[in-house]
Amino acid sequence: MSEYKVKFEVFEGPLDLLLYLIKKEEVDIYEVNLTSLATQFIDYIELMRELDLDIAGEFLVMAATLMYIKSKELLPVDQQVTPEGEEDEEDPRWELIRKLVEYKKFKDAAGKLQALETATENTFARLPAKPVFDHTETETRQTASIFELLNAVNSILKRFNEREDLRDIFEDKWTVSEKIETILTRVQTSSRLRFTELFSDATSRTEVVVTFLAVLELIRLKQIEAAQSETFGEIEITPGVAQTLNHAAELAAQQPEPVGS
Amino acid sequence: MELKFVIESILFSAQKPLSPAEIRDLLKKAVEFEDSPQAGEHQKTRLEDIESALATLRDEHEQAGRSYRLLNIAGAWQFASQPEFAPWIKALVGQKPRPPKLSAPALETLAIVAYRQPITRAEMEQIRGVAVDGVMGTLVERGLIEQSGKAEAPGRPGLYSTTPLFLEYFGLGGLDDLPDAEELRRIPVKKPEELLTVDPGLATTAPEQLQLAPQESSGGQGSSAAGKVTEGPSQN
Amino acid sequence: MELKFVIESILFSAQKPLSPAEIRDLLKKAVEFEDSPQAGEHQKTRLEDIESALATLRDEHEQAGRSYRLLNIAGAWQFASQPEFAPWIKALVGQKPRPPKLSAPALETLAIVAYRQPITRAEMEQIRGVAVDGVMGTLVERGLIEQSGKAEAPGRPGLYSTTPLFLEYFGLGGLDDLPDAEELRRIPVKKPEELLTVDPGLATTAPEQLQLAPQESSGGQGSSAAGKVTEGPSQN
Repeated sequence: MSEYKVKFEVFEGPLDLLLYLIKKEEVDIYEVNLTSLATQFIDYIELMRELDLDIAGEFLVMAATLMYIKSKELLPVDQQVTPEGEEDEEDPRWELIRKLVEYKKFKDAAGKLQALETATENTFARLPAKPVFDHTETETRQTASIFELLNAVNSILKRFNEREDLRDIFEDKWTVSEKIETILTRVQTSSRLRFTELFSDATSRTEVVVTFLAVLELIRLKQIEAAQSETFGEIEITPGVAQTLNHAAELAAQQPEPVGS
Repeated sequence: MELKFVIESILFSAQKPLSPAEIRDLLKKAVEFEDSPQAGEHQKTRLEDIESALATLRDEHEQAGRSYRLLNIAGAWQFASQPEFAPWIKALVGQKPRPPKLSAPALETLAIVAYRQPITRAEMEQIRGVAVDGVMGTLVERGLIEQSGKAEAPGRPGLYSTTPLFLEYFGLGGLDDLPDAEELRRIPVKKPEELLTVDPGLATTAPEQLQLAPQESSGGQGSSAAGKVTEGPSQN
Repeated sequence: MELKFVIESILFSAQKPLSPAEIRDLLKKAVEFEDSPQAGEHQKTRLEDIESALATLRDEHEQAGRSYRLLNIAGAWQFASQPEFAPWIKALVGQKPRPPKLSAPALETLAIVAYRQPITRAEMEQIRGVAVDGVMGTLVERGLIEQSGKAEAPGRPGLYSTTPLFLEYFGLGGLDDLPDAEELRRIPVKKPEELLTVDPGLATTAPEQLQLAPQESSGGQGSSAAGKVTEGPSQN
C-alpha cells in the first residue's frame, strides 16, 4: 500500500503521468495514440482510487479531457464535427499535445538543473592560502635599496684615494645637473645600463660622488630605476616610470627652486 | 605582462570570486603596492577588455583539460576543481555544507521560473498542470526565487524571478548559461499537419468505451469524483 | 581518473604545501568520503608513482607557461604564482609594502644617519645638499630614527641615531651588518660652514641645467641638490 503511494507520488501531476505512459509506449509525443493513452490513464486513476489514494483534482480534470478526446476520435472521420467557432487551435487533442511538449521541455530542463546541482555540489572553489610576501626579499631583490647603491658607490670610490680627492676639489667641473643630463642620455640610448658603467670614465672621487647624487636624484624623480636581480649582484639602471610615461618634458618645464642656502 | 595572465594570477591567488569591476580596481591599484613600470601597465584597462580576457582564459582552461576550470558564477570569476575529483578534495578539505537537494517538483517549478521569468503563479501552474503553492514556498524560502513585480492583469498577481543565489546554486554565470536557454525561453510548439487525421479507424476498436461521455473540466473538482469519471458521465 | 590529475586537483585545492606522503594518505582516505569505484582507484598508489606524477605535473605546468607553476619547495609541493605578478597579488591581499615604502630622500637621509650616527640635522643637510626637515619628520614618526643626545656645539643641536626598529626593518643583525659599514663611515663630510667657501660658483652657475633637476616642486625639501654637491675634505 505504502509502496504504491510512493510509486504514485513519483508523478508530479497528470502531465507527468501522461509523459510516463508515452515513454512506456516508446513513441514520439506527436505520434501518440491518444485513445489508447486515455485508456491507460484512466486505468491508473482507477487503480489509485482502489488503493484509496488521494487523487489530486488535476488528475480528474485530465481524465475528463482525455475521455472527451477519446469519444471524439471514436467517431468515423466523416462524422467528426467541428463545433461552430471551434477552430484548429482549440482542438483538444492539439491543446493536450502542445501542453505535453511544453511540459516535457521543462521536465528535461529540470533534469539538467538537477545535474548542475550535483556538479556544483562537487565543485570546490580554489581557496589558496593567503599569499605572503617576504618584505625584505622583494624589496632588496626588485628595487635596489639605498644601501646597495651606497655599497656600489663605495666600491667605486675605493679606486680613488684621499689625496687625489683633495686635489680634485679645486678643479672639479662637474655638477649634478650636468651628470643628470649625461645619465639620462645614456639610459635613453642603451635602455639598460649597469650601475658601474655610469662611473666607468669618472676621473675623480668628486665625479663619482656627483654622479651618484645625480643617480639618486633621477631615481627620486622616477626618471630611472635601479634594480638588482640578486642580493649583492650587479645593479642595473633602466628608464623609470616618469621616463616611460614621457613626463620628462613636463618636469623639465617646472620652475626650479632657488639654489643655495 | 599580458593582461590575461595578470588577471589569471589575480584570480589564482584570490580568496573569493571576483567580478570584472573588482579586477579593474585591482589593476588600477597595483601601482600603490609596487612602484614599478609593470605595475602601472594595466592601470587603465577597460571593463570590456577585462571581460574578453576572462572569456579567453575560461576557454583556454577548458581546452587545457586539466583538473580545474576558471568559472563564472553569477558574474564573479574563480578557479574551481572539476566535479569528478570531489572524493579527493573532500578528503582534503572535508564535506562542504550544503542545503538538502531540491525535490523534483521544486526543480520543475524552478526551471519554469528560470526560463520564463518574470512569471505569475497561474502561468506556472498552467505549464506544470498542478498547483505550485507548496514548492513556491520552498523556493522563496531558500532564496532561489523572489517576487520581482506585479503583472498587469486582473488582481495584479505577483511576478516571480530567480535570484543571484539561484545562479550560484547551479554554478551558472548568468541566465544565458541555462541549458538550452534559447529554445526554452520561447517555446514555439509547432502544430504538425497530420494531427487532425490521426487514427480515425479507432472508431470501431473499442465500442464498449463509447459509454464514456465527453467530460468538461467541471467534472473533476470533487475528491469523490474519481470513480464516476471512469464509469460514466459527470454527475455535476 | 588519471593519477596525475587527481594529484593536481588535490594540490590545486590545498591550503598548504603537501609532501608526497601526505598526498598518498589523501589518496588512501578518499573512499571514506565518497563511496564510489573511482574514489578507491588510487588507494594503493606507491610513493614513487606519486613522485613521478608530481615531476610530470611540474614539467607540464612549466611548459604551459601560465601565470603560476607547481613548485617543490623543500620536498613539499604547491601551486604558486610567478613572481612577476607580485604587484597585483599584493594589491589583492591588500598588502601595502609595509607602511608605505620609504621615499628615496627618506632612504637617503636614513642611510646617512645609519652610517654616521649620532649626527645632527645640519650635518645631514650638508651631506645631502638639501634640507631634511620633511624626511626627518617621517623617519622619526616611523620610529626608524630618534634623537639620542645633543651635540657639543652652539645651540646644542639634537643628535640622531637609528633605532632597533631600523635594524628590524632592513633585516639587519646590528649596525655592523650595514654593507661596507667601515668604508662608508669614512666618507668625508664637510662642515656646514665650508659650504660657503667650497665652489661657491656652483650655487649660481648653469641656470639652464636646473631645468633638468626640477625636483623641488615634486617633493624636495626646498633647496636644490644641484648647487651644493661637491665633495670636500673631511674636517673631522
